[in-house]
Amino acid sequence: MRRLRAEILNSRKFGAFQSITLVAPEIADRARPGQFVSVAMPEDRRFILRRHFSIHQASRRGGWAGTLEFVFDPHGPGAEWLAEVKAHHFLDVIGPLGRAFAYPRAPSNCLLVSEGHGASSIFFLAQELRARGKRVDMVLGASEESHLFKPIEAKRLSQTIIVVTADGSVGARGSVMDVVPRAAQGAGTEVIYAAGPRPMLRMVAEFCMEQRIPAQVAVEEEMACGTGLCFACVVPVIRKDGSGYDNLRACTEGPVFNPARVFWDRWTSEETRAIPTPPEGFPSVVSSWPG
Amino acid sequence: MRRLRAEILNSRKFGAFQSITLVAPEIADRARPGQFVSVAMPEDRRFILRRHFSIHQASRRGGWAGTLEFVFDPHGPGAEWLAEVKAHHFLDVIGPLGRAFAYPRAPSNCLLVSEGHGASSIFFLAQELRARGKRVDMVLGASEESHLFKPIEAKRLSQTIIVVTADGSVGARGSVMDVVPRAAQGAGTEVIYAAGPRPMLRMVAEFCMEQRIPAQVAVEEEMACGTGLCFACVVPVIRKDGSGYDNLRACTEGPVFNPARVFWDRWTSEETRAIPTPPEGFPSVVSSWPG
Amino acid sequence: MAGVKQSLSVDLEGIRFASPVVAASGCAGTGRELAGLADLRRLGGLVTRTLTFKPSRGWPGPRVAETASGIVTGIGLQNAGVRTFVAEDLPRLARTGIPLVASVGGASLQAYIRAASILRGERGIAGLEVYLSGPDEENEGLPFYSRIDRMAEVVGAVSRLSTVPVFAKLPALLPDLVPAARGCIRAGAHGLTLIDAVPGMVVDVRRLRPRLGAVVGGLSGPAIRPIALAAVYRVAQALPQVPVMGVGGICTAEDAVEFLLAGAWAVQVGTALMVNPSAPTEIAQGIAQYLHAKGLASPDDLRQQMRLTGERHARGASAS
Amino acid sequence: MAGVKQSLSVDLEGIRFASPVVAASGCAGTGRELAGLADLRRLGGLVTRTLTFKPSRGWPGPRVAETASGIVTGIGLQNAGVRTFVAEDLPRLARTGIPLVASVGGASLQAYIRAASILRGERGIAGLEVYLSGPDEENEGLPFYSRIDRMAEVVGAVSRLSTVPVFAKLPALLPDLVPAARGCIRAGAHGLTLIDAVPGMVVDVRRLRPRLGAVVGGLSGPAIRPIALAAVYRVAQALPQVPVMGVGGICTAEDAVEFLLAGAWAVQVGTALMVNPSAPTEIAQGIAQYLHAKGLASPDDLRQQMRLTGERHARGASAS
Ligand SMILES: Cc1cc2nc3c(=O)[nH]c(=O)nc-3n(C[C@H](O)[C@H](O)[C@H](O)COP(=O)(O)OP(=O)(O)OC[C@H]3O[C@@H](n4cnc5c(N)ncnc54)[C@H](O)[C@@H]3O)c2cc1C
Ligand SMILES: Cc1cc2nc3c(=O)[nH]c(=O)nc-3n(C[C@H](O)[C@H](O)[C@H](O)COP(=O)(O)OP(=O)(O)OC[C@H]3O[C@@H](n4cnc5c(N)ncnc54)[C@H](O)[C@@H]3O)c2cc1C
Ligand SMILES: Cc1cc2nc3c(=O)[nH]c(=O)nc-3n(C[C@H](O)[C@H](O)[C@H](O)COP(=O)(O)O)c2cc1C
Ligand SMILES: Cc1cc2nc3c(=O)[nH]c(=O)nc-3n(C[C@H](O)[C@H](O)[C@H](O)COP(=O)(O)O)c2cc1C
Ligand code: FES
Ligand code: FES
Repeated sequence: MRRLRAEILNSRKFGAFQSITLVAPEIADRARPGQFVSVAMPEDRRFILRRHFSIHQASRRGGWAGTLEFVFDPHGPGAEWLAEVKAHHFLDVIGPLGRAFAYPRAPSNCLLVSEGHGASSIFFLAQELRARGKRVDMVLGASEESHLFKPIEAKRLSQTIIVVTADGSVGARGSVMDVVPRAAQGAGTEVIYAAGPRPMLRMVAEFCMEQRIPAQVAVEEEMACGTGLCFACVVPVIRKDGSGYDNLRACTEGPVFNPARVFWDRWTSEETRAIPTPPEGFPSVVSSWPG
Repeated sequence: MRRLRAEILNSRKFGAFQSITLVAPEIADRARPGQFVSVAMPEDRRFILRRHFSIHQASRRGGWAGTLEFVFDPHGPGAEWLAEVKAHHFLDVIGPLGRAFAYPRAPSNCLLVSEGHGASSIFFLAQELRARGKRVDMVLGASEESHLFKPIEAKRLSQTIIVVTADGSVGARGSVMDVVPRAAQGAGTEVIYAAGPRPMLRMVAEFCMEQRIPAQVAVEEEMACGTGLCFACVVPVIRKDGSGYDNLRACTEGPVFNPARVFWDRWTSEETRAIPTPPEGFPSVVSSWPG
Repeated sequence: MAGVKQSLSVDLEGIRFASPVVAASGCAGTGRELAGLADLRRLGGLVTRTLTFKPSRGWPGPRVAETASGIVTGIGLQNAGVRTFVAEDLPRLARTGIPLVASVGGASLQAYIRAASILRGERGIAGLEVYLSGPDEENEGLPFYSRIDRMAEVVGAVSRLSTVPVFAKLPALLPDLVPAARGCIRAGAHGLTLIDAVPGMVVDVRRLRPRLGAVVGGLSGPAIRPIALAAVYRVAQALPQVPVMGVGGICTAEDAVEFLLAGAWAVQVGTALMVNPSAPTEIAQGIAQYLHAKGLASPDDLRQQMRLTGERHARGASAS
Repeated sequence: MAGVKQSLSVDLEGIRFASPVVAASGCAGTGRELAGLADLRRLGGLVTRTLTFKPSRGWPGPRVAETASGIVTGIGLQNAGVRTFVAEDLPRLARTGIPLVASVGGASLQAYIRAASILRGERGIAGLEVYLSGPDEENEGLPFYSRIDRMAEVVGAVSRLSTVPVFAKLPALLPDLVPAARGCIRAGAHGLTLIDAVPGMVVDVRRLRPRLGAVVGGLSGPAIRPIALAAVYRVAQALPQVPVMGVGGICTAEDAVEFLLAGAWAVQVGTALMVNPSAPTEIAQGIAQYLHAKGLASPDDLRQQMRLTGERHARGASAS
């Protein structure tokens, strides 16, 4: 994990997304698929937290050696600001952060499932898997065409690819889970990797558990530090021995988790309680508790 | 007083200053010397208050009809941001604000004294006085050359001019008060107008009172609304009948005041009291009082 | 969504605001200033600056210092006294036709009673708001809110002699707001205003001195919004039947909706008026659009919404 | 200015910080994380996250929401328990050689005593900080700080069994901090930490629900700086002999100097660490430059400066 002032080599739009390529050798050399970087916001702004983005490309050799690419969807103040920063300006970047996807040891058939910007890390993973001689198939989902992530490049990276959009503007109409079973069967899938919104990850996880297919998912959770200091970004993960669960930091023990061990009921539940259940380890009488 | 989205016609640097010219007919038509405008800051910034600037030029007729110019010294976040805004962008502007300088009825000799950006409104005043057939003489002061306000134009506007800088980098070395008496005598001054830092205004005021020369000064006081809502910008002014004083709003009853009635001891005192004297009208026991 | 007949008006114990967006105390001037910048008649209502029996010149300057997403002000309730207000400002304000809430302050129980008595029965005054952040002569100059019994005494006395609904304005600076809120209601208040500016300070490191003549002033603006929201939420949870006006850092319709969802019956806008004189109108329009999008008829409906989402939601699924 | 021999070190009741800039509780991790980003040894000191006798998983997520110039967090003191801390984290942290202050929390007097007993005499622990914002089982789950007597009981018990200086960490949310501060000192605390995060809330208007799993969390960051500064100033004015660590929104050296001028003996940095891991080092350097510019020898000298400018200054004249 390094922090540096990284020059923007270029910043360009594709579809709804913005792609930024940085000169960041210290990060690029170490970066692996599933890891992410954090970018500082300008000091005079109202929004103060760093923003976090999966690493989409990290070139160790060749003409692009030492460069790093991330891709995002400028929908809020931070990402909108970032999308406006011009080439040759510098960003305060920390990375690579978090645990990467693990590669299967034996040669195996890998199905890579993603939705929206989740595809960013999945493309990086696809490359690395192929470089290791694995078969890669893809299911690529999006809300609509402009949020569909580089379908042409996806074809280049994978044996077979199925595209789905919620509005049917391109590919099949529906959600990725409508096609994952078919894709897995057709490709003789042995390992599944997924990145995208929580409900989608949960459905993929449940499918993998039924089918006993080993899997890894990359999650997103609100982060403050991104470096393990604050415990803001926790995901409830069931212990190996099944004796309850622990809240693990997505930025440090994650963002890649084994979906079979994520405590989905708890993590995806968003009950709004007037008075929430108190932190475990504390009494049930909690009338107020900051911090 | 109007509020409008005004287009920047141009923005340019001179010396340490930045000058912005706006297309703002509704304001320009009403603007008079001593009045000011307020400019809104961008919404995503940490600093939220509008910034206030004296009107330097307001053209009612001719090629520049409907335009308005203000000049400032970009030394803090707000002014620095403003100095970066390019031509043809729009600003949220309110104006003209405050009471203008009053013109002498009889034909008279006017000495205009200013320091630093205080000269901005003084130049506007000089024009209007000359258009009314008054004699204008000037004392123009600054910390050093780059903060000296358009000396060439000043010569054009006035019968005689004396330039002083604190470091002697141009004109005489010293402060404006070193030369005001001489200037006043030489020009047979009947009225004095002044704008600039508080200590300088106070010295000019004391000189005018001794010499019984009628005068007007334009003050600056920290403002929140600039429109009379909040009573943040008050200046202590002694009542006509001498029965005590009132805190008058610089943005509404000012920024131009009769220096003979400003309660200088109170306004320029900055005693730091661990527990300050309570607001008048309230008990002397005040251990804490927000708002 | 069509079909739902929509209205922005709210009723707080008989005070009928045409929109739930009210100008906060001390931030809307005397009615003269905003003219030309904003149409006062489009305000839901207006709370006057705090009026005291005796005139007050307020604190020496400087009276405002800017801070991150907020301002610290030390005005010191400068006002010409309640009598002058009634004679000079009230007629002009009354002409706008919007409900006026008069804020009353004082340094002793007597002072409150005197001020309130002068306002008693004044036509054009729809309600009173009791300012409780001032120093209490009878309690070592500590703020009235530092003792629930003192708050109750003052609020009770004002309520007894008032012919219009009375709102107690509470600070955020209490370990637990609920007992204080209950105390004020039991004493006779009809509703509550939450929150007053939060004590704050800024130091000038160049000049080695406090920026404000008052040394400690009140922090307001977006910086305090989450504090105000938590205060409103807690009181509304405990006293759902009590009308609460939420105030603190509200600049946009979205900010206002946060307060209405948290349990406020109406909102007040202070600091935002300094920056954007037409903020209240824009906020009211935005609330109307939000209600329309959610298919709701009135701001009152929002109060129920957060409690209604008791069941589990899949993350990422939008509620609308 | 040359000639003045300068040192940044400060002594708080025997805890000697090499610089007055300390990492705030809950914001510096376990010592493992910052490695590679910042050199822990360049911190003046480090306050551990609050440790409880029993392990705590903390609040369900989401645990952070951004707000204007601040963040609202609801972590809920997630920690593996004080025993695990001593076994796993303490050795690593101790190796840095900087003074460690262990923050202790609990839901009952017993819980505090148990936690403090385990830390008693542990080498490498230079001081204790008593967290008082948690719920008090024996007082309807209200925070300990809501009753001075309860604070005093807890602080007293911890102080009696501690072999190192004890700091009581107070919230801003008290009508008058001074009696609370006195209460803690009388009970045996050697110093105070001001302030803890301020209760705050953010509502998601799209999803019609609170943004945090905890519903109400703690507001921190630049937004609360003026509130923290006022708290430090008031307590320092009343208790000038008591060492106070100021904390709240400190991001730059100028921010830190404001606190030292207001009366703090040292400062803590929390939220700024999330954004800029080397903030403490940069702040310490900036303080050194400021001291040099003012011709002062030590951070302690700043504490006197504001009182010293009692005489009149002409406005606009710079003090340096
Ligand atoms: C490990 C990780 C990897 C990510 N990778 C990508 C990526 O490759 N491409 C991409 O477009 N986005 C990615 N995100 C989401 C991205 O961080 C947010 O969309 C971004 O911070 C939005 O900032 P904003 O100011 O534009 O939006 P706002 O919604 O205004 O942000 C407000 C706050 O919420 C947080 N936030 C908003 N959305 C998310 C989210 N989905 N997950 C976590 N925190 C969020 C922000 O960080 C910020 O603190 C990733 C998030 C994480 C945690
Ligand atoms: C009636 C009036 C007319 C003015 N005319 C001019 C002008 O023509 N040219 C010019 O350069 N400046 C002028 N000023 C001062 C100008 O408003 C400030 O310099 C400017 O706001 C600085 O903003 P900032 O963010 O760059 O600086 P900062 O120092 O960061 O501002 C912080 C806060 O302090 C306030 N402030 C700072 N300096 C002053 C000051 N001298 N007087 C009042 N408030 C201040 C700002 O408005 C802001 O609220 C005028 C001020 C007033 C009240
Ligand atoms: C300049 C100014 C003056 C104020 N004067 C008063 C007052 O006289 N009485 C009062 O009860 N509140 C007063 N307040 C507090 C506001 O009414 C409001 O409670 C607080 O500012 C928080 O709201 P805001 O963030 O929208 O400003 C004042 C606030 C400001 C900024
Ligand atoms: C993520 C986070 C976790 C915190 N955890 C604790 C804690 O465990 N114990 C404690 O006393 N304070 C805790 N705090 C409060 C900080 O120590 C500090 O008092 C507060 O954040 C204000 O300082 P700041 O604005 O510099 O962050 C926490 C704050 C944050 C942001
Ligand atoms: S975001 Fe701070 S620990 Fe993960
Ligand atoms: S700045 Fe608000 S009244 Fe003058």
